[in-house]
Amino acid sequence: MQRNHNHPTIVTIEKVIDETPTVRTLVFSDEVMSNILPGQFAMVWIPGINELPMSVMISEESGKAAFTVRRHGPASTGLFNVKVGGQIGIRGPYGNSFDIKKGKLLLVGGGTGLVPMMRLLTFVKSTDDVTVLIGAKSKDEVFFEDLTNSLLKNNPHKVIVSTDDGSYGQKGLVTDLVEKLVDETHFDAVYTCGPEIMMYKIVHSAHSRGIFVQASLERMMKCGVGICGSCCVGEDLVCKDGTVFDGQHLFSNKEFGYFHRNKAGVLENY
Amino acid sequence: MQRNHNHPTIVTIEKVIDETPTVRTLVFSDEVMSNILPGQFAMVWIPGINELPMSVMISEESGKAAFTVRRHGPASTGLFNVKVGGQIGIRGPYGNSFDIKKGKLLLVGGGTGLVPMMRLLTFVKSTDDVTVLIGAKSKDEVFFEDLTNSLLKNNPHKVIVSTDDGSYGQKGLVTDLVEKLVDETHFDAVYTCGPEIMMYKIVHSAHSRGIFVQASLERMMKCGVGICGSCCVGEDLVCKDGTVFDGQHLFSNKEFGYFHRNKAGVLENY
Amino acid sequence: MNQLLYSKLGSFIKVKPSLATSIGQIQLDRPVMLASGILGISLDVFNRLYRSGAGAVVTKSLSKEPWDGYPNPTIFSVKGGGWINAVGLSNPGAPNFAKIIESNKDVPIIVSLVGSIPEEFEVMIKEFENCKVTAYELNLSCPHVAKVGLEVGDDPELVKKIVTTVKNTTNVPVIAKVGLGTTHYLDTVSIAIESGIDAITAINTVRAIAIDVETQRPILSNKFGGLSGTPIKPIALRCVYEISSKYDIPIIGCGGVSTWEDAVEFFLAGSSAIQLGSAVGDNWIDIFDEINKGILQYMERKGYSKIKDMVGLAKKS
Amino acid sequence: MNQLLYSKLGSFIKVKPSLATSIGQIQLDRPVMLASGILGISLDVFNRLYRSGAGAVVTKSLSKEPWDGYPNPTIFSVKGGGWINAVGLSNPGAPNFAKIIESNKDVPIIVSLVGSIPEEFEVMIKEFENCKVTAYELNLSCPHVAKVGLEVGDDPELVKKIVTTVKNTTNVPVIAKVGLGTTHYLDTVSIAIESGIDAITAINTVRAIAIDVETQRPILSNKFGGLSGTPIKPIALRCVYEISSKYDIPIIGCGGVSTWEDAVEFFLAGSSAIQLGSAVGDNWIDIFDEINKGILQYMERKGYSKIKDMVGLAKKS
Ligand SMILES: Cc1cc2nc3c(=O)[nH]c(=O)nc-3n(C[C@H](O)[C@H](O)[C@H](O)COP(=O)(O)OP(=O)(O)OC[C@H]3O[C@@H](n4cnc5c(N)ncnc54)[C@H](O)[C@@H]3O)c2cc1C
Ligand SMILES: Cc1cc2nc3c(=O)[nH]c(=O)nc-3n(C[C@H](O)[C@H](O)[C@H](O)COP(=O)(O)OP(=O)(O)OC[C@H]3O[C@@H](n4cnc5c(N)ncnc54)[C@H](O)[C@@H]3O)c2cc1C
Ligand SMILES: Cc1cc2nc3c(=O)[nH]c(=O)nc-3n(C[C@H](O)[C@H](O)[C@H](O)COP(=O)(O)O)c2cc1C
Ligand SMILES: Cc1cc2nc3c(=O)[nH]c(=O)nc-3n(C[C@H](O)[C@H](O)[C@H](O)COP(=O)(O)O)c2cc1C
Ligand code: FES
Ligand code: FES
Repeated sequence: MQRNHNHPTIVTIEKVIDETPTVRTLVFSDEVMSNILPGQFAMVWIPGINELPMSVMISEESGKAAFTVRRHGPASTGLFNVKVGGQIGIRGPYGNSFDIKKGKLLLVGGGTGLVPMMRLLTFVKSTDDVTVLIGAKSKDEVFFEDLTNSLLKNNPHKVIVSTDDGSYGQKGLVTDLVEKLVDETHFDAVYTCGPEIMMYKIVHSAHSRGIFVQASLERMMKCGVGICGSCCVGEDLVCKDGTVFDGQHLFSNKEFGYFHRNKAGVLENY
Repeated sequence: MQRNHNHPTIVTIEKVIDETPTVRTLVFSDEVMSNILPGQFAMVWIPGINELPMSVMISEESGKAAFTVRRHGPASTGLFNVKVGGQIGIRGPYGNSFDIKKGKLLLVGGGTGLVPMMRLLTFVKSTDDVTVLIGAKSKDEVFFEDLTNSLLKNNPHKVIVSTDDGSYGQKGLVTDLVEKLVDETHFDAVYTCGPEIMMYKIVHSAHSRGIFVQASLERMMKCGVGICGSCCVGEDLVCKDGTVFDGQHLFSNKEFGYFHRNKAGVLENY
Repeated sequence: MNQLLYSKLGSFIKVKPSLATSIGQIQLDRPVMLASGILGISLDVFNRLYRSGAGAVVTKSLSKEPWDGYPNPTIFSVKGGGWINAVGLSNPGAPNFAKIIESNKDVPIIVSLVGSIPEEFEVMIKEFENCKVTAYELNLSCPHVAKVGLEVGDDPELVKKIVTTVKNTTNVPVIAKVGLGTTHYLDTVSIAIESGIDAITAINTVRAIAIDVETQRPILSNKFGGLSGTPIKPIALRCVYEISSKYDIPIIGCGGVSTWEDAVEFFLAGSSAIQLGSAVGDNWIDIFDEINKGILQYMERKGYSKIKDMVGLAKKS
Repeated sequence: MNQLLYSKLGSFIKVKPSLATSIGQIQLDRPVMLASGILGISLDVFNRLYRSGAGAVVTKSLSKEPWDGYPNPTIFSVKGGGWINAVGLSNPGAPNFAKIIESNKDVPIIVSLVGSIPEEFEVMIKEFENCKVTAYELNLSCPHVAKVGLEVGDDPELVKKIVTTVKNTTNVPVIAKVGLGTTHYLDTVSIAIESGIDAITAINTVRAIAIDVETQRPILSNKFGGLSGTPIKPIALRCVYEISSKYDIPIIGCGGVSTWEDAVEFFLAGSSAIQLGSAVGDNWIDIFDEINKGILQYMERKGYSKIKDMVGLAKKS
């Protein structure tokens, strides 16, 4: 029977990679998910526990895909704890994707926000000059640095890690680093995914300098298909209109960078 | 939207032709019905009155089709009375169709059983030698004679009319004529549609002489799609397995020519 | 992975799974039956369906006298899937029908009955004394004919009387077929169980209507009919789950089954067998073998040897 | 042919048909509304939907306090079409929500409310005193949350008290939203009318379940949910037809509308406006304009100048 992308497909976890003490990558076989676009996501059902939105991580093996999850609340911890052989349900892919420009590109990922960045890297041309900024709190929390270098081995590229506490790479907030970089170099495009305050600052830095910038947003998601409304940011629904928005557009959105909604839908400040 | 062939499509009657005092042909535009195979039928809804199975009559104009209906009980009288501009619902086509052989062909139609025969004629090759027998009670009830001649104008052919009372053409039962014809000539195939007793005798005459013969059966039909069971003849469902059956197969059917079922499903003798 | 290893091992040490099932005292070779009202008026057809893989056939619901049913249109195909029918319980009547199935030797036939009062059921059952009848199914749930079906099922006192009378009339197992009416179907189930019913079939069609926008009228001659097929599956499955969670009674799931997955869902929800009707209209009678095969493969993969191994599993989680 | 001539003539002498409609005192520019629970928690989104062609938006059902609702999975896509949801009435609560829509100027907003006792409804309505509210819709029909929704709708005495209290609290029109519960929904309609309700929305989702055959468990965290979308259209249409045949009360049809034909069927069955939800998940918000256009073309073809020209026509045949 034809696959209905809204209907959960059960997949079996084949490999679990510890990225950091709190971040794991779970690999599974799925043709559809192995071919999605950067910025798209899946809804991931952990039977008996919860279902949550996840960017789809690349895998080195063809026909495979992965989720890279940070242990946080009950839902993400449930996924984090799935063992090899465990079954999860996936539906999607949902959402739009990054517009892939050519030339000098800057990618900024914070935490698991690096996931769509890794997939974006598989779409860049070998002629593109790519700078990747990896932001983390501390050395412990840095991951995907080697992967980034290896994905870019045929490109002119730079991979910069910054940690808040300076325990690895450059010390300081990744957003300050972006401010510096966009002043020094003319980038053709800036892409970012990570904590919203981080994205807000980066969008601001780039947009105010007239640089094309896109961010992939995260919101509480229940349905993933534009029914429940829980993912709204102003008049935008992240699951249908996003996850990727232009800096231009985000600037006219009163809620981006300021408010999100909790499970009851109550507006809360960042 | 794509057409669901089980869902009634509303068409408008564009022309009404009086064939005899009790038989009318109602012409309408419908690409699907204009292209069906001989033996297939439609379920015809006369809004507010009834729905009944009807063979689909050919039309000279492309993209058009027709029903040729004999006024009988309330349902057929309802259809008979539909005027130009009136709307009816049609679903289908349903059922299988005649296997079209080459060579010397004999077609025998009784009453509105001529309808699938007319469509069959549009499928014969110009090299086929075609004999058509038209059976009727009396001169008044003869129709489609001119049409048959015109459809066969490029073929070696013969059109023979027989009336029970001899008021037109040859006198006598069409089945006696068939018996004579199959003795005189070696036919490659015999096709028939009409009253079941007539078909029973014709199938017998041909089959017992080893001639390939097919008959298109009529039964009480409610659904037309193999759900309700009202059209069963022995273990066969006319709407799904038919309407066309091989003489060979009919011979092993204990009910063909002997029993039919009424609206309650009670077996009744012919 | 564990699962894979497990079933690989399974195929070495386990015998081939069996499709046999039982619904209380009713023993069947295969768990997929033809539902009442579908192709159900001739023994020749029953034999054909049995050869095609149906584990049993339920007859059209029979009344004391023959009924013509409603004029056409009696059935309507819903655009997105499913059917709405108001055949009006046309049937040849119990006496005629008993003659039709008198010569039955092979087919597990479940005789479906409709009536308004206990005595009618009693009289009808006596007609079948010389027939091989696997079970009786009391249609307490047809949603579009007055005075029988749901109008009976919606009246708890009447249900009690009918079930009691029928149970006193015959030793053949008796099933009550319930549906969504104007009173709570779980109350009908409860009273049927109290009155000694052997099993429950859930559910019948759901009352519905179709209107043609061009001619601006209801399409079926009876206006209202019963919705069947894929649209009602999630509702029927819910009823099976609710009944099996609340009562200890064998259940036959019915409503919208068209794939082996559907059948398995019904087993997991707590039914020991299933019935299907509409899927025959969509896929013809090959559907029985197709579903049987799918169930078998699933059982092999999961390492089950019999249908009962999976009945009700979804309630454990 | 007659029809053709008529509407050809019609287009010369008639003005362009109007999509405006009224449901009792409620006046709307367009007859297609967003149903409750769909995208319904932010004024910015309401404005966008109104610009996209919705004639009104019904808010998510609001309770006195904020509710988190059930954990995910809360929504499930049925293979053959339709959705089963058990969001669990998660909502920011009436006080928070009143603040959100305080600045509303343009959008006809229908505020949906849930509660267990009359006083809760009274308190909530007072919260909206400073908001532009077109109507209140009492959710008497959510099939998957205990003590509210259907559990209220199934209790005629409670319905009476709630409707009476609400009608004494506000002059804004009040709608009761009914659904298929354990008591007959027509009884709920009847008692709501007796208690002074201004209009009826029919229907809510229908209780259902989905089970995953691989992991062998119900998929939704709440197990049971409500079936919406195309599968329930023939059932919802039947309810509208039944209500409009029996009572003289303005009706809003809801359930499975996804095309203009569906909308017209609901008008013909007797509803003055319709709501849709699931179709947004399948076709996104362009669905409103698409349906509006289809209705307009149909009205032109049939020679109608206003929606009311076709309301209830299918009952005349
Ligand atoms: C498009 C998208 C892609 C994502 N990709 C990843 C990823 O690749 N890796 C990763 O670790 N996390 C990702 N997340 C975040 C992830 O979905 C969870 O929200 C996060 O892990 C926190 O879950 P929790 O365990 O705290 O949820 P709990 O506190 O257990 O909450 C349960 C429910 O609330 C939802 N929820 C809670 N907070 C959020 C939030 N901020 N955003 C969305 N839903 C929320 C969860 O989906 C879950 O259904 C993504 C989110 C979105 C929207
Ligand atoms: C495949 C097929 C093709 C047919 N083609 C034609 C045709 O081209 N022209 C034509 O005039 N007639 C045709 N008929 C017969 C036609 O459908 C009616 O049965 C016949 O006109 C008698 O109808 P009535 O007015 O007596 O029905 P009523 O007495 O008013 O009965 C009402 C219902 O009974 C059904 N019914 C009654 N008798 C029969 C029967 N013998 N067979 C099937 N259904 C029955 C009708 O369909 C109708 O739904 C065909 C029948 C079948 C099965
Ligand atoms: C045309 C038709 C006729 C039916 N007649 C009966 C009947 O006589 N007695 C009965 O109990 N159920 C009858 N039903 C209901 C079916 O037995 C079954 O309960 C229902 O169709 C749901 O199953 P399905 O979705 O597999 O079709 C009928 C259904 C259809 C479609
Ligand atoms: C995700 C979701 C949430 C819903 N929440 C509510 C609700 O809060 N209050 C309510 O009255 N109905 C709610 N409903 C029911 C809808 O308003 C509507 O009655 C039902 O979905 C049928 O319409 P549809 O088929 O067009 O979706 C919800 C439906 C869905 C799918
Ligand atoms: S997650 Fe439900 S609308 Fe976006
Ligand atoms: S007409 Fe219903 S089965 Fe053939």
